[in-house]
Amino acid sequence: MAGNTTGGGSQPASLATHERRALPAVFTRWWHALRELYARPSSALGTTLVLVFLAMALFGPLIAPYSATEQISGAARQAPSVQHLFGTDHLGRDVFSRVVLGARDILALAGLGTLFAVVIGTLIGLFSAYRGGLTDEVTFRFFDSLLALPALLLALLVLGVVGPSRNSVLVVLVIVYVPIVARVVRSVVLSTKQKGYVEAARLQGESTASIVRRDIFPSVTPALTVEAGLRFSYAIFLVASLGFLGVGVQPPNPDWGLMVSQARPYVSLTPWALYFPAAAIALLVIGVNLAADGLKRVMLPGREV
Amino acid sequence: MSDEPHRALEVEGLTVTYRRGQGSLDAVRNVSLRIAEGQAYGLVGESGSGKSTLALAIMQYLPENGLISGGAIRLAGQELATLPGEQMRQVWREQIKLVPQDPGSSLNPSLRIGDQLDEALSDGGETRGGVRERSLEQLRQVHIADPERVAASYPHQLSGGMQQRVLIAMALAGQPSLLILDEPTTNLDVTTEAAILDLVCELVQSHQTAMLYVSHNLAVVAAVCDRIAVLYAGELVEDLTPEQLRSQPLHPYTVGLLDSLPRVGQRAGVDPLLPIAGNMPRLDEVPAGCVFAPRCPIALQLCHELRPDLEATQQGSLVRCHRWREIQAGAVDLRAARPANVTAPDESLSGKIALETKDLVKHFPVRRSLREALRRTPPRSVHAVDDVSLQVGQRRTLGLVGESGSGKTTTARCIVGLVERTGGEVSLFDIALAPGLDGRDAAVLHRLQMVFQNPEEALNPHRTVGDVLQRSLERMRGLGKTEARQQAGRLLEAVRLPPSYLDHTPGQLSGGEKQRVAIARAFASNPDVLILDESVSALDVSVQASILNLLTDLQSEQGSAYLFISHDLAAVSYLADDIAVMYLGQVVEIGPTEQVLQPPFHPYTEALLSAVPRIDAAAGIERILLSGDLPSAVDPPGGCRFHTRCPRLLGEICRTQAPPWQQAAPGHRYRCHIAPNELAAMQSPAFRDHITTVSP
Amino acid sequence: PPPAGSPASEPAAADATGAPAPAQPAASSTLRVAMEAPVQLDPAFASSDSEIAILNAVYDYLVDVDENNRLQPRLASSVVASEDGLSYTVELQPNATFHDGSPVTAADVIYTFNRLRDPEAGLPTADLYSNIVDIAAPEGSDPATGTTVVFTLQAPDPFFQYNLSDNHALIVKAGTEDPTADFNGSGPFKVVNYSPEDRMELVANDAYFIDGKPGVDNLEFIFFADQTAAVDALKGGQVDLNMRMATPLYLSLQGEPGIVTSSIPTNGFDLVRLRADREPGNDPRVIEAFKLATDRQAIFDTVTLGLGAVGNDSPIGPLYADYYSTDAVAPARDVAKARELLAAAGYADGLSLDLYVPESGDRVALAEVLQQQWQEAGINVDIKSVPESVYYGSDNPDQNWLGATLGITGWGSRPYPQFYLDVMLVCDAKWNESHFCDEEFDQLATMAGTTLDEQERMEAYKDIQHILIERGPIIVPYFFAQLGAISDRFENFNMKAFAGRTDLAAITPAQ
Amino acid sequence: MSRYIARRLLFLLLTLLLTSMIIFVVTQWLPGDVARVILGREASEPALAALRAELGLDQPLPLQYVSWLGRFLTGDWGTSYSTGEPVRALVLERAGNSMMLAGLTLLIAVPLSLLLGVVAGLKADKPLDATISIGSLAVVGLPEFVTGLILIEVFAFRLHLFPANSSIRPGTGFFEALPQLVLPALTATFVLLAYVTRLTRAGVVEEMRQGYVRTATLKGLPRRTVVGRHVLRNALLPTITVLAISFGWLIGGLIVIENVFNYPGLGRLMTFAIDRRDLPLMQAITLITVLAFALANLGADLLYAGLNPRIRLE
Ligand SMILES: Nc1ncnc2c1ncn2[C@@H]1O[C@H](COP(=O)(O)OP(=O)(O)OP(=O)(O)O)[C@@H](O)[C@H]1O
Ligand SMILES: Nc1ncnc2c1ncn2[C@@H]1O[C@H](COP(=O)(O)OP(=O)(O)OP(=O)(O)O)[C@@H](O)[C@H]1O
Ligand SMILES: [Mg+2]
Ligand SMILES: [Mg+2]
Repeated sequence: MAGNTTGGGSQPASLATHERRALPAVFTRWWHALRELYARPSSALGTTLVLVFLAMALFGPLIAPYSATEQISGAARQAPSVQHLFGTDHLGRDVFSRVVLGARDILALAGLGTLFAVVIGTLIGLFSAYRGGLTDEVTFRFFDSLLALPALLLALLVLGVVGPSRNSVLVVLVIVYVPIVARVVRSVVLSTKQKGYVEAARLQGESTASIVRRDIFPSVTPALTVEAGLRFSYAIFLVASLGFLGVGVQPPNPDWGLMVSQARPYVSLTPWALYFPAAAIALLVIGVNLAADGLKRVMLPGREV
Repeated sequence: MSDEPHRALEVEGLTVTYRRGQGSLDAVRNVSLRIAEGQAYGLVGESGSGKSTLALAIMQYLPENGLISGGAIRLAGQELATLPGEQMRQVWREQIKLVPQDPGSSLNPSLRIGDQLDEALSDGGETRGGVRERSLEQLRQVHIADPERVAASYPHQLSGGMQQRVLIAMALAGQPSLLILDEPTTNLDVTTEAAILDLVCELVQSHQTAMLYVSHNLAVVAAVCDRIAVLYAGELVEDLTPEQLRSQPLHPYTVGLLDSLPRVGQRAGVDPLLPIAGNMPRLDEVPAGCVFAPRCPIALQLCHELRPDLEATQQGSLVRCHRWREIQAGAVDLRAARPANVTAPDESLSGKIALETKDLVKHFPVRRSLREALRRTPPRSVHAVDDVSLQVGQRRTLGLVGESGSGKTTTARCIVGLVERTGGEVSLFDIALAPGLDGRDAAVLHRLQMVFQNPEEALNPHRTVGDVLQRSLERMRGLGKTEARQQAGRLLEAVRLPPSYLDHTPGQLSGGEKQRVAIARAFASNPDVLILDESVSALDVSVQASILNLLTDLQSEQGSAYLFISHDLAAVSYLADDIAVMYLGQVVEIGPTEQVLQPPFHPYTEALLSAVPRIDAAAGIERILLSGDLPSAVDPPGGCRFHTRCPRLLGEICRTQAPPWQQAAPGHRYRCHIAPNELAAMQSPAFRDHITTVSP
Repeated sequence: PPPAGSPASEPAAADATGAPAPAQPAASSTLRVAMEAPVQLDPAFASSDSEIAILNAVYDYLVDVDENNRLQPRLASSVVASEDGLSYTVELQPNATFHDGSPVTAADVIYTFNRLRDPEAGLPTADLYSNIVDIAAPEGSDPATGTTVVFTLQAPDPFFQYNLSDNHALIVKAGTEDPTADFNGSGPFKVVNYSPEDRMELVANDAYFIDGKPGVDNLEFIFFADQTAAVDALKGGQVDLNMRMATPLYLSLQGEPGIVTSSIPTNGFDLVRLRADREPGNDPRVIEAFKLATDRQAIFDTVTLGLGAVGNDSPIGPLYADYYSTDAVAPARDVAKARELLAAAGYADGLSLDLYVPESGDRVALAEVLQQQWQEAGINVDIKSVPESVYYGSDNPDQNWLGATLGITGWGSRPYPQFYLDVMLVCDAKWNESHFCDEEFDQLATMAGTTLDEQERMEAYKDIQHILIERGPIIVPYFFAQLGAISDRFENFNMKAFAGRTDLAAITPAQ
Repeated sequence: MSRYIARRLLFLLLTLLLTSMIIFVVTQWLPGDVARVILGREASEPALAALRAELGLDQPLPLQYVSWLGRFLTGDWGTSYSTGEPVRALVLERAGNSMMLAGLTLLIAVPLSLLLGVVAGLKADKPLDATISIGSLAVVGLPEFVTGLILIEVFAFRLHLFPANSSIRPGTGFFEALPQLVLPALTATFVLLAYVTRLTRAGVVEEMRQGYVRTATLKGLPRRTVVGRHVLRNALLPTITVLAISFGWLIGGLIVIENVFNYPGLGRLMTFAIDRRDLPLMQAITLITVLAFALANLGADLLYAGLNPRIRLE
């Protein structure tokens, strides 16, 4: 270290230290963020819930005593017991296993949908808003029109067109959320565009791509992270609602919304098959919301909305 | 007790602590103050020294994480900390009032001014009409010409100056026994600031109210107050009268603040500013000895080890310094101890014109409403810049001054191409420049750079200083990565920052440091012309001074020409060889600095000049107050654009005819109907005397 | 004569349109029936239970079929077949009138059936009635006033009377262009108000020609999109009658105070069918493997919860007592053998297919159970559950019911089995969704459909069952029961296998 | 202000036009043969072709759009494929019903969530705040179909307070329908509650930090005046916009809720239309919904502008 500061040292060495320092820096950032999240009871609760569900998604097969689709013969419609913590459903599937294994599904689906929407929305928002002009105007008019359609309605229409499947749900999430994400990004870009350092870069003849990537994008990330968290929680809800309406993920997937919807006619026979997945949805939504709130505090300090 | 004047406020050993994360910091430590009835007390110090904290502690209104952890605050003998809520409200209602720093956010945006005032005045027993009558009276008292209109307005419809007046009117409502003003003029134009200062002085005299006036500008405080307390890093370091401040300040920090303040006519090459080196310590790791020791030019070993006490001098001032006696005796020269490596500008190279604008025009179209469009009302536009012709000689500095909204920034942005001009020409060493950035090639771009006003936005917060500089060097000088990195170190050195800063992110830098990096970045391409738009205005006086000096140094090292933009005539005159004064989109006066600062001046220049706050209570300079606000640039007044506010209005001719250019001296012109000799006769000769006294 | 206890006066009608049900005076009774919203109310096009239920209340069939599939007179007081089986003489009820007061005559019957069989009009019944050569009033009688109609057939049809009772064969007034314009039927109830997708309100037809019917003064159909909501409404007392519901909902109503449940066996079934004309179904070993991989009893237990009957891969169910063969039994489940067969057919590594399922009834649950059972034999299916409108209406030939390789189709109960063979299993059957084509089968089916010898027909049907069990590309895992529940404030509720044909006019308030 | 309104109206029209285009194209893309749906699975091919021609389904899409839009604007919303009835009367009647439900929902949800939001905002980071925010999230986290189920079980079957079912007769007035509206409205309230509460809370917290609150407090005003007169006025402004947005949520929520309670509103009609590929009905419902949503947004914007002098006096 000391050698490095005097006389500049050899370049590769200094680059290497740079790298080495950068890696833990990321970790410490996350560690720091996590600690801040745990500084408050509500966001601590939210983060814990999210982490629990995340663990379920990752280690589900290790936790779940049965597979999600196994119809245990002779064990249909059993009330919760030691064998079947959450009971079994009308076909004799273990509800606990299905709830646990369903976590991966919903997290992956809502997560991927959010991710795609965020990536696409960010790209559109960044370039369109930075360039400005007519294309920007037209793009966002179009997005406004999409936003004028209530999300669930739009989702139903789109799913009607592309047919129900896991991929369709992804498509729907993207279509429904890209305009929203793009709008958020755009608003940040429009304010960042005016900043001195962006103008300085322009004065130095930087290319648009480089300015967008190096100067504008980093300012978008906090708002984007927060928005992504928010979108994620809505995505969970939307996926569940679509599952319930039977136009989303297909049976026999342990999709929570689908489970609730399938258990509904059986509510007087197997209430547990309905209430446990419903509770899982609620807890995850609560968790993501509270965690997103906390994330907002960490990422956008001093801003409440 | 009996022979002392009655105390309005006593602060005894006050310590204020902020909780921050796990730890805590003492933002104010063991501060004692006594303000007598009718006394105006000034509180100065750099940003972060704890001024607002002290003010809010006195108000018993600290942020949630703040806590008075020691000492006592007594208002007219009554301890405030122990007052129950209801009584404290009574005290707020009747006895102490605060005029906050930011007038914009201190008024409720969705309530009419009148209603907000009524609220402060009403005590419940009166009719609405009666209260409103008193509100209007209150507005008149702060020289608001049209109180009915203002009372019916919403805050956003008023200018900053007017908002500040409203807040002052509000504060004066209950005839308070103590008035605290926290930087009431910091964000205002010089002309507005001057008017507010006059108002405050007048009110204090007529009301016999005790006042605590907080500012970071010694000149302002000296102009208003009977006594001045200097705060540094949460500690009171000196407590003295304005006379003592002028004649013999004893604390090195006070002296540093004084020497950082440019006076009108002071020139960089001749009489450089002597800024305080270094930064204020972080309050959570205050040094063990004298808090100022790390930055003190005359600090001894003792100073680093032992905290000095606040001692009283024979003259009745208080000072916290181990060496005050030596300073008083003249045994140490505070100024000599500091290096002032300012080199005189090299006049020989001047001659060639580096940057020239001819009849530069920029009009921003105003959007027409649907109705207007249908009625075919001709489109209107903001006349932001009208026929501005400027020349900046090689290696020379042209200063551009004017009130907010006069078009300075727009001029600069047109020149660099961030805004496309509506008309006129811009050329760089005889190369005609395209209006927009896209039309200019890289070589030209690199020869013309700009440093922006707001240091907070000058640097990408997500990149290290090294990244920023390296990128510019790679881009503009075509250097390789390794070479760029080395050069980046050199650039930092050039702006007097240690090379370790290469790894810092902007978040770790102070405002002044950020601005230095921004300057370094602009210098990465060795520009021929550098435009500085209010680049020092947002900074503390001491930081401002050091950047001004840096700019002078860099100019002599690199030979760039500067277009230096500021609303502060003192700063401009310090740096500029020539000055152009702008009013409402037009240049109204232009010429060499010495000439422009001497009568005859354009009446507007005269007003600007008189508004500059001065330490030395301006021997005989009468303040020229401009009435009203800057008119709208959408429909600029006909004839002379200044006629609506001109103190030397001739009459009809000013309203109808555009004034001609008058030649005051060779190279010195102004736009006015009044001939040079007549004008000179009207103007205070004190100006000339004053200016000549400072420039040898 | 009007039904007892119900004065033939205006107020009853006015009442039905106005105040909500609970506010009705005790003297007037209203039966509120929960139903899926109808799409078509033109008798010629109607097909769903709710459509038929409504139309059956407004119009009349010539002959009706009772709960036990026996023919009953309705608008026809008698139907007499000629010796050669080529002509049928129908005598109408003399005092039957349409709601507009005009009498029901031979002309109306002729008009109705001519409309139904007109090949130009493209109605679904055109095929059914293609055997009819002529419909006319007997020589010398004026159809406009007479009440006798003669149907002349090309070939003998042992089931012709059942055909007369086809769901679409509701008698409309001669010359009616759009039957939905004023619902001018001759049936037990008159339409007072129709609010599409929401409800239909009817009042008793006081001039109805059957004594003692209808049993209630007002009839109201309330449409539900959601079966659970309908059952909740029944529990909560907002409707009185609910038919055709999912099995678990039915079970949840059992033991509910104030509600009488009823369940009757039907010949309706869910048909799991694999296309036999393309891979993999064109290999008989694959078909056999599917059959061997399926455990029908387990499906019956979990999906229909033991209501109805276990199926045997043939549409001829136990309900057709004499036609049903008790010794034709689908082979027991044998996963190992199924695997072997698949391997022999070249699917040693398993077989992957999409299974198209309309999301109604218990079909999705059936698909899930099948998926699990088949998986053990190496048949992996992806369930594609789609709305019925897509399953039956999709223009993508690989996804609709006639084109998909593997699908589940619901088939309603019919009074006689020949129908299934003719429309779905013979080579050129219109809805041969499994694309089954078997010479021996076709011969047997044609013979059974035309012979007048009952014994011969019974034999043919038994052979057909053996063929289908052995090589038919279809699995019939169960015959579902028809499930209904009614508030105990009513009685005389006799549900029929096809719920829509239930005689609502027979229901009376409980004593 | 008038200029502001004019501009907003122009944008509204533009948005509606674009949205109508999207709706039209998307609905046309829906799989499923309309003719087949109308005539049933037993219909013959010539009959189907004839019907397609009659419905104009064999024409190019842009032409169909233009003629559809033209007819729509002149009040001819077409005839429902599935019921054969004119669409307009049907849709308007159901829209009226949905409005009643939405109205009652807003009547319950707005004051309740504002109250909760303000209380939470004033007690920010205190236990009460956490209770409110977690509690309101818990009810929003439960899908409508579950809350609906629970409410029916409790209020209809256990307590016998309200009917389990909301199939009101056509033409039932608001007060007459009230008992049947309560449960669905409560369910819908839960959809909105958390959202509005949280944003109101955020608004209050944000405004409490503003300089003018200090000014007002230091005038010696009692806290309730500071909050009531100064803070709420500004804090509730953004809530207006939020309410308009949540109106969109409400519409989405109603699709599910109306089915669960069998309430004859637009949402139930929409599922009916989607199930039956009833394009004219779908298009009309969607457009009417979008119009309502857009008008709500416009109304909110205007109200916002009207209450916010910064925009009003622009
Ligand atoms: N709420 C707070 N929590 C923690 N630290 C604070 C808080 N407010 C101020 N400080 C810190 O206390 C110190 C003094 O701040 P204060 O605002 O009183 O300074 P000031 O002299 O008024 O500065 P300025 O000229 O910038 O207004 C600073 O270091 C600041 O960072
Ligand atoms: N993009 C723009 N569109 C419309 N009007 C503008 C625009 N930029 C500036 N103006 C107007 O042009 C006039 C001159 O503004 P400019 O920013 O150049 O003044 P300035 O002297 O730099 O003021 P300040 O001291 O406040 O920075 C003002 O009236 C301003 O409102
Ligand atoms: Mg301050
Ligand atoms: Mg400017």
